[in-house]
Amino acid sequence: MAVSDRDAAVVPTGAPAPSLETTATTAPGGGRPLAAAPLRGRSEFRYFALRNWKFVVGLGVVLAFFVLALVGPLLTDNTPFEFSGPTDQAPSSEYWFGTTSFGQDVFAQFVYGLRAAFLVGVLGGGIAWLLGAAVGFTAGYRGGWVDDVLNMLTNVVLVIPTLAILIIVAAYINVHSYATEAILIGLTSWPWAARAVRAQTFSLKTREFVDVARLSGRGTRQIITTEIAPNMSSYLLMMFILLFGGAILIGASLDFLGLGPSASMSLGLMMNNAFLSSALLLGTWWWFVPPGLGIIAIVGGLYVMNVGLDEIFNPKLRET
Amino acid sequence: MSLKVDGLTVYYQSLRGDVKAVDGATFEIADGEIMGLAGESGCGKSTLGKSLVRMDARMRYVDGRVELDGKELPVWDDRKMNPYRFKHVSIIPQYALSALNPTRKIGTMATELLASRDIPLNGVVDEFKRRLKIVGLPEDVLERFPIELSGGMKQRVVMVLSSLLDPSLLIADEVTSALDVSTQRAVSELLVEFRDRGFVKSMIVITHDLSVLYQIADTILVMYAGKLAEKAPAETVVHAPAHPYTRMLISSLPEVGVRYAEKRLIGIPGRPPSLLEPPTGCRFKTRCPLAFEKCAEEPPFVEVAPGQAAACWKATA
Amino acid sequence: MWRYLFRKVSIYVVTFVVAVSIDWAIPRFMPGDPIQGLLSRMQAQPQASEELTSFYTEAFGFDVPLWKQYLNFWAALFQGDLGLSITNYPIPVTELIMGALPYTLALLVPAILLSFWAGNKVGALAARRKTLDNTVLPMSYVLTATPQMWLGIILAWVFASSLALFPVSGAYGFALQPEWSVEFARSFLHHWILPFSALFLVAFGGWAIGMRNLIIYELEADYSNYLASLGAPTRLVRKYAYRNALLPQITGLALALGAVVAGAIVVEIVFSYPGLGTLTLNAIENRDYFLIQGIFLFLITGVLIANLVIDIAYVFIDPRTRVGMQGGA
Amino acid sequence: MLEGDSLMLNVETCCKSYRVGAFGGGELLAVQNVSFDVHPGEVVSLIGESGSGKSTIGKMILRLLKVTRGNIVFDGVDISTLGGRELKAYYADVQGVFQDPFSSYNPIFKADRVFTMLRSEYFSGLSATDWHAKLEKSLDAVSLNPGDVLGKYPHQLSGGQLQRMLIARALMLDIRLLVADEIISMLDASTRIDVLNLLGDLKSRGLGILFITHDLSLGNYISDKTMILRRGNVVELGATELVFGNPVHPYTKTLLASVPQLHTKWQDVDVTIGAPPAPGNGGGQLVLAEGSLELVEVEPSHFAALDGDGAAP
Repeated sequence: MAVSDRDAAVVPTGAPAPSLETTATTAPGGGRPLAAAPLRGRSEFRYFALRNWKFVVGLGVVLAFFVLALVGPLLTDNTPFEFSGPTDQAPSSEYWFGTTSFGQDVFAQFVYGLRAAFLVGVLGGGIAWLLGAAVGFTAGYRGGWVDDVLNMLTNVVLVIPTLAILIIVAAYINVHSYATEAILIGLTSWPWAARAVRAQTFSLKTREFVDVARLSGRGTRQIITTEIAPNMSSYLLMMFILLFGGAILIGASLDFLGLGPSASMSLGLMMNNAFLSSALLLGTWWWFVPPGLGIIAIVGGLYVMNVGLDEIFNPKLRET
Repeated sequence: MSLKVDGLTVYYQSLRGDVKAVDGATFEIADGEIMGLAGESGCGKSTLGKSLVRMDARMRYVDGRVELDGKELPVWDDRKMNPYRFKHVSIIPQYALSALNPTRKIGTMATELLASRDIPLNGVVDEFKRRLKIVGLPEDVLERFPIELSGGMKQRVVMVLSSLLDPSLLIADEVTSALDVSTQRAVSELLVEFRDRGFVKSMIVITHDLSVLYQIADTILVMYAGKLAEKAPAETVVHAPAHPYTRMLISSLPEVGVRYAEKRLIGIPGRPPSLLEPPTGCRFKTRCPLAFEKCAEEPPFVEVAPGQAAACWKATA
Repeated sequence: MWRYLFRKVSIYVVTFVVAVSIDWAIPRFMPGDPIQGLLSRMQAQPQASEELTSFYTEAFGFDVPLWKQYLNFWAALFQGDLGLSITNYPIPVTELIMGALPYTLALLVPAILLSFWAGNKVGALAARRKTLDNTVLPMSYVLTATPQMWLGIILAWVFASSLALFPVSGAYGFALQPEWSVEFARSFLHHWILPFSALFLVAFGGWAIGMRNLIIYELEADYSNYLASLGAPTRLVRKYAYRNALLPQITGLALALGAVVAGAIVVEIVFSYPGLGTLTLNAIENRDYFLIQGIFLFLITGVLIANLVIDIAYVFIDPRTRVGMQGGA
Repeated sequence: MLEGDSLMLNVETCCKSYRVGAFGGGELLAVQNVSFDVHPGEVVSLIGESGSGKSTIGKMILRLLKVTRGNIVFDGVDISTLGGRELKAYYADVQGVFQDPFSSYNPIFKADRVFTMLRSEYFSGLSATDWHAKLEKSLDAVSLNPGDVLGKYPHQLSGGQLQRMLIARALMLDIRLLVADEIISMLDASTRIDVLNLLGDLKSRGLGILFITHDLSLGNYISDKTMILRRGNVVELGATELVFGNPVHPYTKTLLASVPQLHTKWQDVDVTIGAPPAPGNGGGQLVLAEGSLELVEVEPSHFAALDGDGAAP
């Protein structure tokens, strides 16, 4: 346990070396423990952001697909499930992405699927983000038995494979909407975020400005929200992006397994339909290629954007 | 002359431009000399010390020559510098407490390092053990991981390792700052012992603490805002400083025995200039009570008394 | 060190208890009556329905008080009794799972280990080397963002359906029976390559990115600078940095297990590979609850055991866990 | 102990222990049975090396850490009993300034935030003009020019300016006790003495100051009373001139012998103090409880510990 008495005669400037606890907080797929120093002012952020191709490209791709998800459905008269045309037709000027074995418009399926992906990503990632931040801040700032209990809870949820628990839950309750699916994903994918926030909070709360705030009569909640959280804003942003991408991937797996809503279209469900209808053998690639590419574009865009952000906030990572 | 530095200029690259951290440093160190390098934070003393061994990624060599034992040191070329490091010029870094690989035993790390430099191990390892004993460490620290050692112990291990190959020049960068008072004295005295035993020929001890230098250094070089201010024997710097900055600095230091109620010390008003765009002329002029018109011109760093050099028009006149 | 392991093990024990409790609680406390839900889905005949209801009630053990149901559940668990499969009645769930398990392990274990090894090597090579970094890194991002099932579908489409280099489904040829023979082994490997590649590639990307970033941090660390100041060749500096960067990656390995297992489930489905994934899909489609619950418990137990193995390995690799918190500045 | 009516802060056999180990099995004693008091207009120095518990004592007085055993009494009230509103009132009397000026300011906000925070908590009734007048008055008291420091980010200011601002912040509350925890150890030599002098000026205005430091010369310069701590224990306590002029405890002697001085070499100090230099690893870490030390009066207003090491006063 951390002994908060630091009597060192001269403390060398610079962050303390990460303890074992801190190094353990690795984002799945992200790898490196998140650590970020606040940038000074917004203009400095803008300066580096616009010069970082990873950030610009990632953000651009994500925004482009977001716009497509918004306006896409307006570009077509067809709806995803409607048997509107000829079957198994390759992409053409009429059916931009071709049609399925049932004569459904793949483009319509794709753009509605994008909507579902963004919904699940933002909502699921958002819920996980809120839970992770709440648990992390509380455990890190309070310490003591509160921390012990929350830490145990975090570790338990952390080692249970998310998909396994989702399978069993989704098998019993019928998932009717993407909101339900997103909530389930959010409720199970927060632990690494909580650990990351906890470790950061631990180190930030030993900073003296927290003591100054306490000596100014500030309460715990105020200190967390106005002193600690703002110092982690870059960190919290990156965490959200990773959770966002992760939620999309988990959602796609669930939908592919047929555990998602069956009454509205998603990218995972497209793959499921294509697979079950032997699109592979029929060679109707336009059916199963777009949903995967869509996911890669959004999630990959988010990840690349995140790395860009990381380089913006951590000068050490910038390539010289 | 062991070390000859002539017009060394090294900049630090930052987001806002070059920080002119060391500007035209010219000085010499004699064989067997322990030179203290003092100054406030940001005056360039650490940059000067590091640039003699290894420039880090953000440091940029601009100008100047460095000669060690009559041979030129290629300080501007990281790769060409490698053969000199450790063997001829070595450093005890500021971060000595975290300088050891946390997942390697001290002994393993040392032998791997020596092997990588193609240094035959047989004699050196015994010498390593012998010197560990001299600094008061048991032989079995070789079998331990850095986490098993206290701060003072790690500091000593790094001291012994850095000087193991009897370099001509050893740079000790803030070696006592992170230590407690009692350890501080022991470590400082070890530096002198290293010189006395001939483990190193000459030494640069970088610190912000003039009183430590007074205890162990033969000469003291004071830097201010990237420039050399004064170099003289330690006694002279403390008792008869020539540069107004040195004088004011010395008289602002409290000592055991000096008390507020009896003798009120005063500091130097103002703060050092930014080294991004340092002022022309003397860099101390805005804080100097003696400043006059001529200070708009840069004062040369010249001998003002035998063995005493300073960069001040008033001291020269 | 023992305290470290004790803490870890206690977490796993609690996790196991929680997982078992969830497994027990979900059919009992989820909204709606699971049996009625089951029957309505099976669209059973009215008279069969009554029979089935009593069958399920008994099978779930709903006819005794809750606390007793809970204890019974544990007791059955310790006897290895996870109930009977509904679709494959009356084969015990355990038997079905044990039959599928070797195939899943054959995919998972090599995929996890090889991707970890290769990803770390490549990531370390790429760090601070411009050209490599600019090719490996973008490729790795794309790979980590790829859903495994989709990569599986693409591989199957390109290499199996189109080029006919590999079989499109199954774990071995139709004519064969599992046995220790060269012929079977060859057929097995042939079937194994594609699903393995799908799992391997996605995981590889993640490890490469992680290592690339971690090693940059290590190369900036004080001990790296010190080595370089003493003239150590880049080779030694990178070697040390690599070893130290590997430590958080190993912790990451434990955390990533769940994701890899999830990947294996969906990839198996794509290739109709007779492992736990395909079993899961069948169970979901047929609402074979006992089977789903059994697979759930197996997956979690597997992940917990793997976690424990990693923790023990970690103790051997990182001296700091062995030494504890003594010393230090 | 002394004149009861002027007593302000009284620390009575105060202990702080931390639980260590996975489930809090062990106990680590950071401070053991420390007692002392501070009067108005008095500067008391707490001197010790790392792990001596000096900062812990400061934090307990500021209620940033809980006292494990013993009491801290301010104006006759045990501060551990203070609840929300009373605690706020306590902070109007007692404030702290810490070691690292840059860490004392939230780096992403402007430095004035330390003042505005105070305004919203304590002076919300004050009009803007009154507030500014008050602010300028306290900045003036620490010799800062409002135009130089207001509206800037911490990194645009020097360490000395930042520490002065924190002292000004404390002065706005008309405090009576200031806990100054290593406040000048990170400042540059040329400016630190001015901050130290500032403390001296405040003392003459009646402020009580607890000056925590590892640097004996600083403690000697500024304080009336000195307390030497080692591993959470008081080893020597008394009027500053007595503790420094006639050190009794071997640890105090070791410390004095180890301090680098600017005009006397170590060898000469050894002769005058008559203590062997420290065998290297002196102060060191916190240790598990070994029983606290008993203080004996060696001369009027000078106490020293009877040590387990056989150090008789």
